[in-house]
Amino acid sequence: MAHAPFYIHLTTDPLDVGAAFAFLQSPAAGGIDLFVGTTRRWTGEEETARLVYDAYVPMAEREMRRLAEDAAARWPLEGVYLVHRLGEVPPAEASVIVGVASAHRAEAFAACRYLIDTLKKAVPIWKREVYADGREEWVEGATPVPEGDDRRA
Amino acid sequence: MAHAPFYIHLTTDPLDVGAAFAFLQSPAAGGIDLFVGTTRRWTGEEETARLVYDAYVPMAEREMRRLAEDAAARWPLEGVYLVHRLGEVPPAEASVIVGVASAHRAEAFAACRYLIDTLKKAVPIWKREVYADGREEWVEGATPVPEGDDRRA
Amino acid sequence: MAAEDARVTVLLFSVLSDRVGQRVLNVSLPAGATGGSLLDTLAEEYPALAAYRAVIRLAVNAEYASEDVPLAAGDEVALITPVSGG
Amino acid sequence: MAAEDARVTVLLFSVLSDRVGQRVLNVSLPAGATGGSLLDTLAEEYPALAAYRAVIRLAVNAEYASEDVPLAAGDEVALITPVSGG
Repeated sequence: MAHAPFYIHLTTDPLDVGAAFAFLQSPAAGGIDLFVGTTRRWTGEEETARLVYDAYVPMAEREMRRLAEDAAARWPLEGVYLVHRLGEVPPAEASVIVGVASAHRAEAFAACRYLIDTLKKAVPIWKREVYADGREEWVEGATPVPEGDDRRA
Repeated sequence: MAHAPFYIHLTTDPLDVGAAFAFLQSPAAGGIDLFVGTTRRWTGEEETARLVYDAYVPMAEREMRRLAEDAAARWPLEGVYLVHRLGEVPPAEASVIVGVASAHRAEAFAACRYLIDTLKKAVPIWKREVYADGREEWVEGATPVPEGDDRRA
Repeated sequence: MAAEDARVTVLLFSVLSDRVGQRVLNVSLPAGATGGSLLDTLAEEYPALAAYRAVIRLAVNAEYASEDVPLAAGDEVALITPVSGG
Repeated sequence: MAAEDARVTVLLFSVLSDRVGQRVLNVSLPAGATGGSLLDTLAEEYPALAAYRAVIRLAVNAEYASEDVPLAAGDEVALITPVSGG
């Protein structure tokens, strides 16, 4: 492979979906699936002004790398791109990009879905909702499941 | 919605994944799934020099629009982006981008998978493999299933 | 050409256009012609098409159609072999 | 500080750092301390933490750990409330 198969990063900068695709491009890949989580303005009647993300950065990066390794052990992957934004993320902007390259699309879809689902359960990142009326609250999340436990399940 | 919800296009130009994401960004979306089909150099021991795509362009665009409408009727979507490249596509370059925005990720993944699977069965586009040794052949594809038949199934 | 004849445009793609060496055929049909009778006529004239007859689906004016579809003057009939986009 | 005491660094994030008003606590532990006994100590000192005790998972030196994990001087202990990334 021309470049390293994993790209794992946390950043306060805006995310770049084109760069994610460029990283995953490979002559061994036939299908690349990119999931991008974005800040949604409305949840029912609640208006979100922005999300603000906090993380335990070195552990989050380590857990993200472990997720990538785990996905690559489960499916034949040609590359994994996992980037999460920290700090403020306004509506319509990306908070997370999960990208997977594989020879065939079924594996790309399955691994991508697995990675975003597991990232939301296992990686020490937290979001705070800041509402348009000024209220703020930390989102009640998932009790963290170490990815290692998942593997034994 | 700030822009039209569907973008349907056939082009001989290289595809732009960043532009696909930008089109799909919306304050109503929480999850965007982008599937990108790329030319794979190796299939077993066969080396592909490039793929060459032919299409019945006006019908292909009409069928792609119908697929987008069908997906939007099945899932609550905030946008659909369907672009297929025609002519020569070298290894690692994108031949198709299927992008879907939805409030939640489950719907984005499901609709994206449905769209690429159905596009491959129903849309009058054909690929020719040009091998590194100079042989060429049209890929034996799926007997086209009109999307309307799918709907009744 | 008899007054009842109808001229239709037949579009070929992919392997069919390669085998026949053309992408467009102009065909004159008798009154009452259908998609199926057009395919029969073409299979006689172009043996290369006969081999694909079983897997060809018809589209008339850019919509999939069954072989019993009646054809009218000016129709654009596409011969769709198994597709392989993506 | 007794010779047996061990100093560990406790990291707080998200709702815990908001409630306590700090992101880092330096805590001195007696010999034989575990993750669980550290949580007990902290819950007494910081009532805001007590309310979350049931949902906190521990990480020691950036790896998830159970409450019976023994702690040593210099360990970095993170208190992980239910995560909500993505």
